[in-house]
Amino acid sequence: MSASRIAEAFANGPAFIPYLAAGDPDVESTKEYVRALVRGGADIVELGLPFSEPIAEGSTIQNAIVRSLSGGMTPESYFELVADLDIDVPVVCMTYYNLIYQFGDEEGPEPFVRRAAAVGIDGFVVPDLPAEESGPLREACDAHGLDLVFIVAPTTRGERLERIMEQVSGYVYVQARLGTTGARTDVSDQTDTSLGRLREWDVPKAVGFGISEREHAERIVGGGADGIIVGSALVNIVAEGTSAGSVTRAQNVAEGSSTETVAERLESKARELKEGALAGRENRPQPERP
Amino acid sequence: MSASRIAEAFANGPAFIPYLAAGDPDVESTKEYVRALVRGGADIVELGLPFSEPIAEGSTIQNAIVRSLSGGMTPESYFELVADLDIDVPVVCMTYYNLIYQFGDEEGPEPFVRRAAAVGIDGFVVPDLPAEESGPLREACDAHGLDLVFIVAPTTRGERLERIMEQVSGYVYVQARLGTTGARTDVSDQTDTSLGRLREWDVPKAVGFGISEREHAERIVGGGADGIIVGSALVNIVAEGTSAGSVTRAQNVAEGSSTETVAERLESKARELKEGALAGRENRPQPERP
Amino acid sequence: MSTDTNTKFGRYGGQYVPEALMPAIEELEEAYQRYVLGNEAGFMDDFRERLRDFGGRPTPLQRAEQLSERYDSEIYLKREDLLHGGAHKLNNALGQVLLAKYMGKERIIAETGAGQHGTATAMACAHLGMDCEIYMGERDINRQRPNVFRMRLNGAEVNPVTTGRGTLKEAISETMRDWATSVEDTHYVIGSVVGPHPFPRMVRDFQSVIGEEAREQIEEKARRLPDSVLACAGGGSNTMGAFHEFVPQEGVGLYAVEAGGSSLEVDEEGGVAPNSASLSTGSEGVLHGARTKLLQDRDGQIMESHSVSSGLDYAGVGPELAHLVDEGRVVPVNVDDDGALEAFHRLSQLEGVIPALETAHAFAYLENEHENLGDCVIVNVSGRGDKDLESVIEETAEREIDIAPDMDVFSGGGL
Amino acid sequence: MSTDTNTKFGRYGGQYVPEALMPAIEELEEAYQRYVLGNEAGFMDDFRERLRDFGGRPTPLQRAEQLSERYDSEIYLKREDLLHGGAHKLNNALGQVLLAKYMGKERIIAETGAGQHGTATAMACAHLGMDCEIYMGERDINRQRPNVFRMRLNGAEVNPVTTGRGTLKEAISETMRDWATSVEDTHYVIGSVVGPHPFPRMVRDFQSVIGEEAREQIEEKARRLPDSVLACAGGGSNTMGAFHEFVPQEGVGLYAVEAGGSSLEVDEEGGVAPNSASLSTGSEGVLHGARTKLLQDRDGQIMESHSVSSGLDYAGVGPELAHLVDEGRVVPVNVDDDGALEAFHRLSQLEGVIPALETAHAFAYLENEHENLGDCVIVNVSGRGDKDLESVIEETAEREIDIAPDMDVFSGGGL
Ligand SMILES: Cc1ncc(COP(=O)(O)O)c(C=O)c1O
Ligand SMILES: Cc1ncc(COP(=O)(O)O)c(C=O)c1O
Repeated sequence: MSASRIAEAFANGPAFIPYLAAGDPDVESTKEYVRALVRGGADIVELGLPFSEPIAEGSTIQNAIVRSLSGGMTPESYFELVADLDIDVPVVCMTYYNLIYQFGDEEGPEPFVRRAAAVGIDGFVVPDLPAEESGPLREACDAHGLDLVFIVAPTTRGERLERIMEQVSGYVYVQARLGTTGARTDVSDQTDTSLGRLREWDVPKAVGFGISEREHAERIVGGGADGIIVGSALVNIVAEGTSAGSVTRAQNVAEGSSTETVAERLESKARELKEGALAGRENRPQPERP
Repeated sequence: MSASRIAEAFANGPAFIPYLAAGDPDVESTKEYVRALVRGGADIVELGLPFSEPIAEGSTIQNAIVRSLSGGMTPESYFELVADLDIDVPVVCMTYYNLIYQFGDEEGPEPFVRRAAAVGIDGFVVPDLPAEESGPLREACDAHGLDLVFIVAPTTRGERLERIMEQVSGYVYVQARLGTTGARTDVSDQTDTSLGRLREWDVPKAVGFGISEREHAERIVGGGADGIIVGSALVNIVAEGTSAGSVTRAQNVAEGSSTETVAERLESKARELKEGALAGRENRPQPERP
Repeated sequence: MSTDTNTKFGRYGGQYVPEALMPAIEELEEAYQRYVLGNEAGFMDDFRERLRDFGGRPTPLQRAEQLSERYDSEIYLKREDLLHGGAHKLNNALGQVLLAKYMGKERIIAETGAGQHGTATAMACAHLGMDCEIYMGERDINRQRPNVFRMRLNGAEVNPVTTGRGTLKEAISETMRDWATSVEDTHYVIGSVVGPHPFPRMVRDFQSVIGEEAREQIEEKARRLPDSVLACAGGGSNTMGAFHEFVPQEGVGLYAVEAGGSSLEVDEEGGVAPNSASLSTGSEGVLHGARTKLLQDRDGQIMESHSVSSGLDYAGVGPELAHLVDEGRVVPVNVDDDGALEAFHRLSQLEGVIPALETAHAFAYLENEHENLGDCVIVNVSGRGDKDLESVIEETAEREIDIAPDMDVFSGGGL
Repeated sequence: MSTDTNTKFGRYGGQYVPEALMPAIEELEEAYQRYVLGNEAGFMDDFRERLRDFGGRPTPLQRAEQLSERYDSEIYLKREDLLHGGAHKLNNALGQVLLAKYMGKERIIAETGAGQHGTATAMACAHLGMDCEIYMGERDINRQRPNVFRMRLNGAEVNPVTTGRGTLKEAISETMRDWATSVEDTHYVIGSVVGPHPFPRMVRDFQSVIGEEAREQIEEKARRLPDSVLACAGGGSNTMGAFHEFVPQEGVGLYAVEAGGSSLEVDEEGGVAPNSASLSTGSEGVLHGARTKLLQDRDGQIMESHSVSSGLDYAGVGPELAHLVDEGRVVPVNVDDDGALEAFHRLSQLEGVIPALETAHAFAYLENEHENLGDCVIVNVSGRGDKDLESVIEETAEREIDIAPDMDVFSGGGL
């Protein structure tokens, strides 16, 4: 298999992978926000297709999903959104298995994957699909040349880890800590342990769950990660914009509140995190060659 | 045993036996009311000593008992009331066994009976004391020359009836119907049946429970009763007086309500019932002598 | 028919009822002799089968692991809370309603305090297709609303009794009045070992399945008899039910735990005893058909009793218990409202068994006196606490009970 | 460890959970194999003894005299309402909490809908000395307040879940989120035969004591197997518990009675199914860890379900039931809210057994279809209705139900 667009995204140093929930709060905003993130330095974009029972999500992303679903987001409008995006970084679709499974008239995940490939999606992350159940989706991805990213949890070890690493492609999503998604103010020690455990595998390791600040990004990349995944910290910015009810700079200025638009704030947050990641790589102890 | 004052009260035709709860609503009123009843033709007076759990009483007399007890009535003040009455008809004390049993320092009913005899009481009716349990009270009554009246219910037959009739003295209280005390608007057919069952015994038969009008009195005496016992119909008059809050004629007149005092109304009700009883005797078919 | 020897327990008991009821009581006594004692027409077999299939007997005897550790002795729970309806009351209610059916009665009346006897009677009547009316004090209706609703669901009428303080005492009086009117086709299912003979004996016989099972179970589990048996005592039916089998076993201590209420002192003036400790503090008298120990004033007027638990809130007690106390066979003890509430919370948390507030009294005594109760103790769990949730919320809020759970989740009000 | 053959029932089942949970699920599966299937360390003996002494097993199989007459056939009630806590839920909760203890876990979490699984879990945790947190939808908290209070009394924390419509579906999701954080020292006691393997199998095994007892009892009482077994189905644990023993007996009809709610029509636009009939009307999908039949829209979004009974108010159903329906072995049927309420009143009045609203669905189906169910029918009385009194008052008031009692005595308001 030739190197995928996703694999290439890790080629030039640490990858910054932002996540947003598609359709939060509406399709046009999502497009604007994604482009802002790309301007801010995103190397890959994870775009969530909202599912009504997001069991792996913390409250920040749960709320984003509620906003998106009540705005009318569906798999079909998701695909249209992606097709319209017009960005030059790869897009990873993050969603739950039932949406993949139900799509289209034929049984199984193939119709979903086919359609995803058609609109330019490069890979998937499916939080409720462990390696044990991923056979059909893996096949469909292979057939259409898409990557299937797997999450490795702090509790994943030994045989389980091997089984996952046999199946993963694109990158491995290193879950920084137990629990659900959500911005935190510290970096978990579990991250280093997990990265250590993964050292022997030659696939990019992107760390997510809880990263919200430049320092986190720096520490994690300094610790050996090939990329950082940031969701809730960005979704929070979208949420603030929504609750402020103001999305244009003119309005913000008129109301005397923050002078930046949501898109601008996303862009500068992205830049901050990307810089953190780059700084982390500088600090990284050079692997000793024997 | 020489004929008791109670037995004598039946000598001159049908006896009218009114009942009041002592102390309803206060001691002085009771004295006034009793005297009024005597003026109205009472041959014997049943005076209730209120007990907190009057299980044989309907709501009219239950309420009288509540009024009396909250007015402070006690066995001792009951005895003082009777001592003060100064009437020339016999008084029967109607009460429940626990009050009899608790009185005085010695165990058993004797102290109560002794004290009752001392204040001029002539007998007892104890609704919760069936013949089976009456031994000790019967003995004390005999020792002090008092009568012990028993109630015969519509359900009392055969052996039970005989056992009761062996123990009764003064008169037998013929319960006109099943249930508790309380004024009714009709006369129960059970009365005739009960009187029939008692014909062979040579002891005065007084019928009570539910008699409230002249016609009832007439029918019952016409049916063979030697006396009528009337409680709730009279207690109702007391109750009306209490709730009107007016006990003197002046007040009644001033307020434009009934121009009679409670005592006057009791007296005229008594007269009505007594007349009914007398009329009943006139109508009574003469026993055929063979 | 009835002679002094069998209507009484020593000086207690008897038949102090209006004459109108006596024939019914004699009829009942005859039926009791024939069907209950003589198993005529297979009555007792029928009864036991229904207790098993409808009621859920036998109830377990459970070793309470946490309490045994806490008190460093073997504590066993006789789980009457698992009986259908949630209390021992069904043993008696089912027995009497079935007996009434064998006697050809058509209608059932009963009084209820906590509502447990009323619900048990209503359930038994629905099960056996009998008409049913329950008298209940107005105050108790308000304290035990779920039980009132359950009676209505089972098709029973619930008649509020407004006289007096509206508790069990008044409800019994009112039911007796109904019975005096309806005695020919109606049976009065009295709810405890109280009332005129033969009720105390008959109710005890229906309830003594508790002790019979417990004895068999403890002998199987512990290979011995218990040192002590504890049961709460209102009228005393779960008490006599648990004790009867052990009365002849002199080595077994029998503790009747009464409601000490808020205080053992009485207010003679107001006619109120702020407790229901008739065995511990009462004097001999006659109430509701029997001579027994009572809460009464000097004149013999019955006092208003009090307890945080409606089912113990009664001024009298079964005559047989009074007799056994006089004989020294049963030890009358009591604990107050606070202790009972605390014990309610303790058992709920430690054992996962939410007891009735009545039952909680027995556990409060265990907490206080476990050192003097020997190595092997049976506590009769007379009922479950579902009916008491509302009261417990209120009463707990009025006190400082360290172990009580914080009720934040109920910030919106009561239940 | 887990292979395709044993994690699935035909096409249903599996393990669709976040990777963080997979190690715990593998650990659980191992423990299930060793302790439950292998009786290692005498686990199953310990479990059965606790079910007996703490739980009150065996529960009776009662011949329902009035219903048998009404339907002119032999109707038997399997009385899980008499189990400690008031529903079949304890069979599973006790099994899982005990297993967690054998596994060395320190903390228990669980979701609850009607509150019955939550109370059962809280009781089991108190009994076994484990920390316990229960997630419950806010709406359900309001519908089932007595159960919330009982959990608190047993020392459990109750965490309100405010997402979505605040019912069982959301509570399960939230508990899974907790588990994803706490998986190392915590066991998630799932409350029905749902969730990822090995839960559906294990919960079924803990619950199948219902059918095992029922079979023995019916063979003793009726000397035959039943023609039909009826059980209500939410997640399906009482259903599978009652059916499992009879699945190989081809002559025994198995009816899973779902909540038809107010209508079987769905509101695709609003994402709401006014029913919970996933077996009858749902389609295949993946929810809460398993592939099964679901109420979902065309895209695969899960619908909000509805039922008058919180315990049936769930958009999914156990995968084994889905499989048995596809195989034609289990007949999926449903009755609506009105029918369930009416059946609730009917059983309360005719038999003196107040069923849970969930259970009432099975009796409504019996009423409608008794002519097609054969001469000998077992209905699983999955729980008692004490928890539902408030709802029943409200829901009855909104309808014309001829047989419902008049609630005058409650003129002062609700409970
Ligand atoms: C659970 C429970 N225990 C005890 C009692 C007290 O009654 P007894 O003393 O007759 O057992 C009651 C009465 O309602 C009760 O409900
Ligand atoms: C009494 C009762 N029956 C049935 C159910 C439905 O659950 P399941 O379908 O798992 O038996 C519940 C759930 O709470 C319940 O409480």
